[in-house]
Amino acid sequence: MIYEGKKKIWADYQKEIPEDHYFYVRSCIRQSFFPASEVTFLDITRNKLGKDIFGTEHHTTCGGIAYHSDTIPQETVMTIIARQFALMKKYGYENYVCSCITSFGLYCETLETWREFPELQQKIADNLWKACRLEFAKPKFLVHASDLIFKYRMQIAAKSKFKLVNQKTGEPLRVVEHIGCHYSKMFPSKGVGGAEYPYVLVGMIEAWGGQIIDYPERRHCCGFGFRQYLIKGNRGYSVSNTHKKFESMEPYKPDMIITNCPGCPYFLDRWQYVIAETQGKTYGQDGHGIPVFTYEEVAGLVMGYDPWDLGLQTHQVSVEPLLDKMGIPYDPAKKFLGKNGKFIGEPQKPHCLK
Amino acid sequence: MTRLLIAAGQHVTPEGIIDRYPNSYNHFVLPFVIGISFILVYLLIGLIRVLYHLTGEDRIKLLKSLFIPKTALKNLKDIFCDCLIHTKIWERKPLLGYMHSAIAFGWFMLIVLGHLEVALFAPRHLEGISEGSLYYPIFYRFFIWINPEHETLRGTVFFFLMDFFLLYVLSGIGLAMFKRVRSIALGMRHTTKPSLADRVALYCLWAIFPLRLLAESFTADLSGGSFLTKPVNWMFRAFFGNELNFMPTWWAYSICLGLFFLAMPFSRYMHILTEPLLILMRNAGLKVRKPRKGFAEAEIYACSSCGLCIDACPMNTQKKNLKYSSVYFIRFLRRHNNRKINEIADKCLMCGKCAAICPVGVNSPEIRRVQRETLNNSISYDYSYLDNIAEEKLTSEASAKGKVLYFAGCMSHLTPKIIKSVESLLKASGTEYEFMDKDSGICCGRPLMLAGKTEAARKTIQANKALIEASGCKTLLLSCPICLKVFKEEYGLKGIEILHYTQLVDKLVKEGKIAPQKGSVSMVYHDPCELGRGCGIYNEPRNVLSAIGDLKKAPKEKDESICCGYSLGSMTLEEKDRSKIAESSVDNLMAGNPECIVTACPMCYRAIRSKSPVPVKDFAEIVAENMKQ
Amino acid sequence: MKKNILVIGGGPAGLEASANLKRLGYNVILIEKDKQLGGHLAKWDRLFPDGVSAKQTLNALLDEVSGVNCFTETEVQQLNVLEKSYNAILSNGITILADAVLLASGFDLFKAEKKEEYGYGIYEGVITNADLEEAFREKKLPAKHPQAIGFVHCVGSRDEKAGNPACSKVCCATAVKQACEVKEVYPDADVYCFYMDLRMFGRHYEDLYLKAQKEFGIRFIRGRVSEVAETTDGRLQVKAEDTLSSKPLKVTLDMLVLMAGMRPSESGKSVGRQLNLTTEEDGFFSSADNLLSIQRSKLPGFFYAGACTGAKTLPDTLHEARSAAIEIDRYIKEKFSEK
Amino acid sequence: MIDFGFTVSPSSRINLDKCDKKSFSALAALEPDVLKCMACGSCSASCTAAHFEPTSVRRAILSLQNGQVEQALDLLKSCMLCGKCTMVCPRGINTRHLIISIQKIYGK
Repeated sequence: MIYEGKKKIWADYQKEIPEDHYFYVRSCIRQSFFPASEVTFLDITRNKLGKDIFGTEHHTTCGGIAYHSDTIPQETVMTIIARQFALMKKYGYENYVCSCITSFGLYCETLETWREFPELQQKIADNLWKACRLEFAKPKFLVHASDLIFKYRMQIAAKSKFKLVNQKTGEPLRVVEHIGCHYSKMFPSKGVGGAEYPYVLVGMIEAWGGQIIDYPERRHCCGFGFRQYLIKGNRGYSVSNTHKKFESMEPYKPDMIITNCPGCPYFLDRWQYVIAETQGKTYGQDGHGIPVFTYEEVAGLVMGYDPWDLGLQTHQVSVEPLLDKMGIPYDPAKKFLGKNGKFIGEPQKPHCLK
Repeated sequence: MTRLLIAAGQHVTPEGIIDRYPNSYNHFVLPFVIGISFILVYLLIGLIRVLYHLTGEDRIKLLKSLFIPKTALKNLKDIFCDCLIHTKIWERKPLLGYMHSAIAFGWFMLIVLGHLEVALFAPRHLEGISEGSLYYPIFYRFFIWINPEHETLRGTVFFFLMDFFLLYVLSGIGLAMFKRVRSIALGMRHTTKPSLADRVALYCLWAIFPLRLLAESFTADLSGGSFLTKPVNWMFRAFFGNELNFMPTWWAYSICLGLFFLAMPFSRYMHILTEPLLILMRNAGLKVRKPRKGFAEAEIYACSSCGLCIDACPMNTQKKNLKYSSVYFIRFLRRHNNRKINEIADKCLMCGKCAAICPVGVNSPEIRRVQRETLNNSISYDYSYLDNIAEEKLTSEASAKGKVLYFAGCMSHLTPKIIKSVESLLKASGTEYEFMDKDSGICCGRPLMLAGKTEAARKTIQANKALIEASGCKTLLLSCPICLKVFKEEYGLKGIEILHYTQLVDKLVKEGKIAPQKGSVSMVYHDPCELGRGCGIYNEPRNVLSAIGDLKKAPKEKDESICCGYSLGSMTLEEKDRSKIAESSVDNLMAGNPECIVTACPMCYRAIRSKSPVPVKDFAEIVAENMKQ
Repeated sequence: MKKNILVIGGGPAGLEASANLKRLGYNVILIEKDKQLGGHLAKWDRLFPDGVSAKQTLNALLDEVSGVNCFTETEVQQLNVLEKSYNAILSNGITILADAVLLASGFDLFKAEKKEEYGYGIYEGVITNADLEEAFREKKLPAKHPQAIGFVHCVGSRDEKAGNPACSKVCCATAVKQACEVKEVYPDADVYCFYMDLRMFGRHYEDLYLKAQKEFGIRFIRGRVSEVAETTDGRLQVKAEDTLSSKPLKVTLDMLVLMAGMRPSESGKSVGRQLNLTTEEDGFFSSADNLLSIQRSKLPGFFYAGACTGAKTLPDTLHEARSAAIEIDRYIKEKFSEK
Repeated sequence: MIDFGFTVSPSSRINLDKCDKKSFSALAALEPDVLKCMACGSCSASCTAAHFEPTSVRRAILSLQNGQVEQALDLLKSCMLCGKCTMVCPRGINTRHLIISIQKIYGK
């Protein structure tokens, strides 16, 4: 591996990310499965770093899941998106940050389509006026939430209490980064570092002390693939994809996986359970899985948040071995206590995944 | 002389016509006795082995055949013509024929006449045998001396005949020696490389008769002699005087005979003794079932290693292929050299020319095929799909009841011109026909048989047979000789006439249904191996072609025709070697500068066309082009 | 008085044209931007299809140009069209009044790092066709015997995303030649060629292909390599589709050679900009007529030879150089006999 | 083990690192012409058996190169050795004997 070569490519894919003042849009999947991640994002950016990140309860889904599952037409999804952008304008913002990669990809696709076909943009603007009486607008800067954390990575590192380093050995942790397909594969120039060697998560890992693993199937999809999962008959494809990735990364003995997409952490995490139960195979140490995190969770851990406040108890693959490696203190007794201190119930232990 | 004999411990009887009987035993006969005993025991064991390895069915078949008058007569005729006179060699190479018959027939006559002499002139010895005496004067001239004063006319005739046949044999031996030095003079470009046993036996054979001449000449004044032995006797006496010790020559003669018999089973000369057995088995209609046992063993030992097959083999247009000739195949079989056996077995084109010209009639291509069977028959295959086709076609295909059913075969589909021409001739003659494999067909099975996958071949044969029988056709017409052979030999289609298109066209012309137009174009006909040597069809195409143009003869034609090189028979021959054979085949056809070459096989058609300097036409094509309007 | 002809580019086309123009009695000024003459030929080791030495071939070309005014490390700074001639100001300060100009600016090799998925410049074992030629020339092949080596045809050719939909014409034969050469050095290695179509159009090229298959046992896989990654032990994992069996395929290699295609040369482009020369969609200069007069540009007195009008083999280039000399001679004779 | 109604499906990917190169070398030593195949498909196009069953020398060779032995044997098991492929092969490969050699080396 020639690091200089990668740096040359990263230099070609610089993305302009404004420092502050963003209109924030949540992700359907993330607020359901990893609600703490978005909360952490807002807490870090607003409270720890003092940024202006505006959120509103009036925004909706971007329509991406329905669009990629072939259930709504493109014009509909574009109108939904136009409404989101209009809300941004209405609240006085021109920088748009979204929490979801599917949304990010769809926004990029939509903006490119409007650029290529102005008549379609006009039609959508008309639709928007007819439906919502909102004024059509386009964001000046469109970024993904991971782009922002990437932007603030050094500020976070400066405030960090822990590093991505094995406290016992002093060795950097071996980290697999997994980028959501729709982040830059469709429009390499829209992602930090391009599509082939994206830098957005690599930059965070480097800044926080970890070591990147470059394994052969790093480009491969997590396996979600919308229809591949949503239709039960296709789920074999979905889990086979994930299986392929784990088989490929296994020899590198990763300590953790970090992702920037809503579906990826979910499937990389849950499918480890399904693989364990159907193939009898686990990929971590001593029968554990490889813990999978969102970038916000990792930022939170680095900054010293309580693991249970980050929602790590909702993961399928237990995170304790990693917390031990990083030297992060945690109270096992509090793992399944809710915010109000009440017991939220403990899931049944899987057969072979520890 | 008498003194000398007494010195040698001989006993002289002074009275009677046969008035001198030396002691009935002398040590010099020992080598001969040992040799002849060895060969007789060897032969007996060999015979038992061969018979043991025959299937029970074949054994009974063989036994029965001996008592069927027609077969018995043919046996006698074949043994006389093939073993003694060597008519087959005479037909091809007269000088070589003379050489063989001189040695074989001459020697045979010497033996027969010798025994007659014993019977006529020394009946005491015959009686002696019946009375339990062990002595029998094989070396008649040594043991039985005739008083010159008592020589009768009958005796003179015998002396003359014995000398005559001895001279006859000697002339053959002389030719044989000359042939060793210059084989080409006797019409052979290549001869076999002799093995050690071959050499021993050969030199013994060469020495036997000159030594016999010497020995008998030495004693000619005592035992009698004729125009050959007596002058030699006088000559010796003139040169060396009376002090001759003739014992060494009799010893040498006996030793040579003994050595010859000892070397015989390991040499090519075994054929002298085994050929009659082969003739009996062949005439009984036995088939090769195993490549080294039973009938095949009889064939192997009947091979005279003469090497005629070397020149005949079409592969031998390239020197590197000499080693694949049948004679070496048989030699390696005899020596159980499996690696070489398989290599040679796979290389052969199976054109059948070696078998056609073999003086002994060894069918080595068939042995090769069976040898391939040992390796390839067990290769797995899955022809279950053939059953489905048969089912589908049986129900869907139009019936050809009472009509001609045309089966073009795989290869003809690569030469659509042949198919088109055959169809146009059928139409022109008003023959009603159905085209069996117009869209698709099942392979006839012959290529599988040639590859030694006999079991697999049975499957395709079965599938095709079911289709043909269900069609109700009267005649099965084929345009590919490869198919023709297997349809004739293996299908057992009862009540269905199987014709090659050359046969059908010949028939149609004779019946006046097709009228060829006589033209002036000169042409030569190439006999496809499977059609000619394979099925014996030589004349039908020639009849028709003579009616179309000026049909020239090729130097080598009919059963001597040269394979086009692309025969499916060879498993391992490379493309460029095949192309060399095609060239030599074309060279032979072009000897008379014909304006066009005609053949009647899709494979030959393609091969010859690729090398011919003149247009190449298929038989049906040229007939279709030359019809009276 | 002898007429001045300016030849821009000292590769095979420029050299061969200069030699012929000199022979026709012109005063030839040959300029070359590099230190040495010869262009890409000077960087190559052996040439397809017969493996003759590139050095010897170049020397033969150089022998012919003795007596021609050669300026190396020189570029055209300014080029102006005058009424009947061209005025060129060179980077070495010399100004030339040329009666005709021949552009023989050739090609640049496609920058293989642009195909990011192949990891050129990122993975140690990934090299280009030019790197391999240099290794052969300098005898610097890796001493450690590789177990498996791959060649990727059409890198930056027949690839719209890489900006070049055209075939670069020489890569197939070069790849097969190099594959054989590599196999000669490492007879135990498995050698794979990943191709889309094998374009073995020239004389003896097909023989080369057959030799590669039969004598060297090189495996030809029909399918473009999709991505390259590094394995734990630092080898290269290559993914492609074997399109003949319609199945994805992966193989681990020690060396991967990218057959970088031909792109119009940057120095040629800068000359083109000064005269507003038109190019075709593939970026190469457009000739007056692609059948009848490939050597002529749309400007009178301005000619092309070699790969500046599209990918060409060495023999093609030399033919063009000779015919350009004839075209120039004809132009000069017609132009200056009018008076 | 739990039945989820779906599971990991086996990969259809050819892995050249894991394919049996020894047998193929043995085949190539016996039949050097096997290396000459340029995948033109003449053999399958003319094949008598291919009219009824998937049969292809070309694909069999490719399958062996890719280590898919079962598939290769499947593609040859219906062959009737009629020899048409040998006749039409532009590279002069003795396909007929090649088929037998493949079946002998890889069969059983």
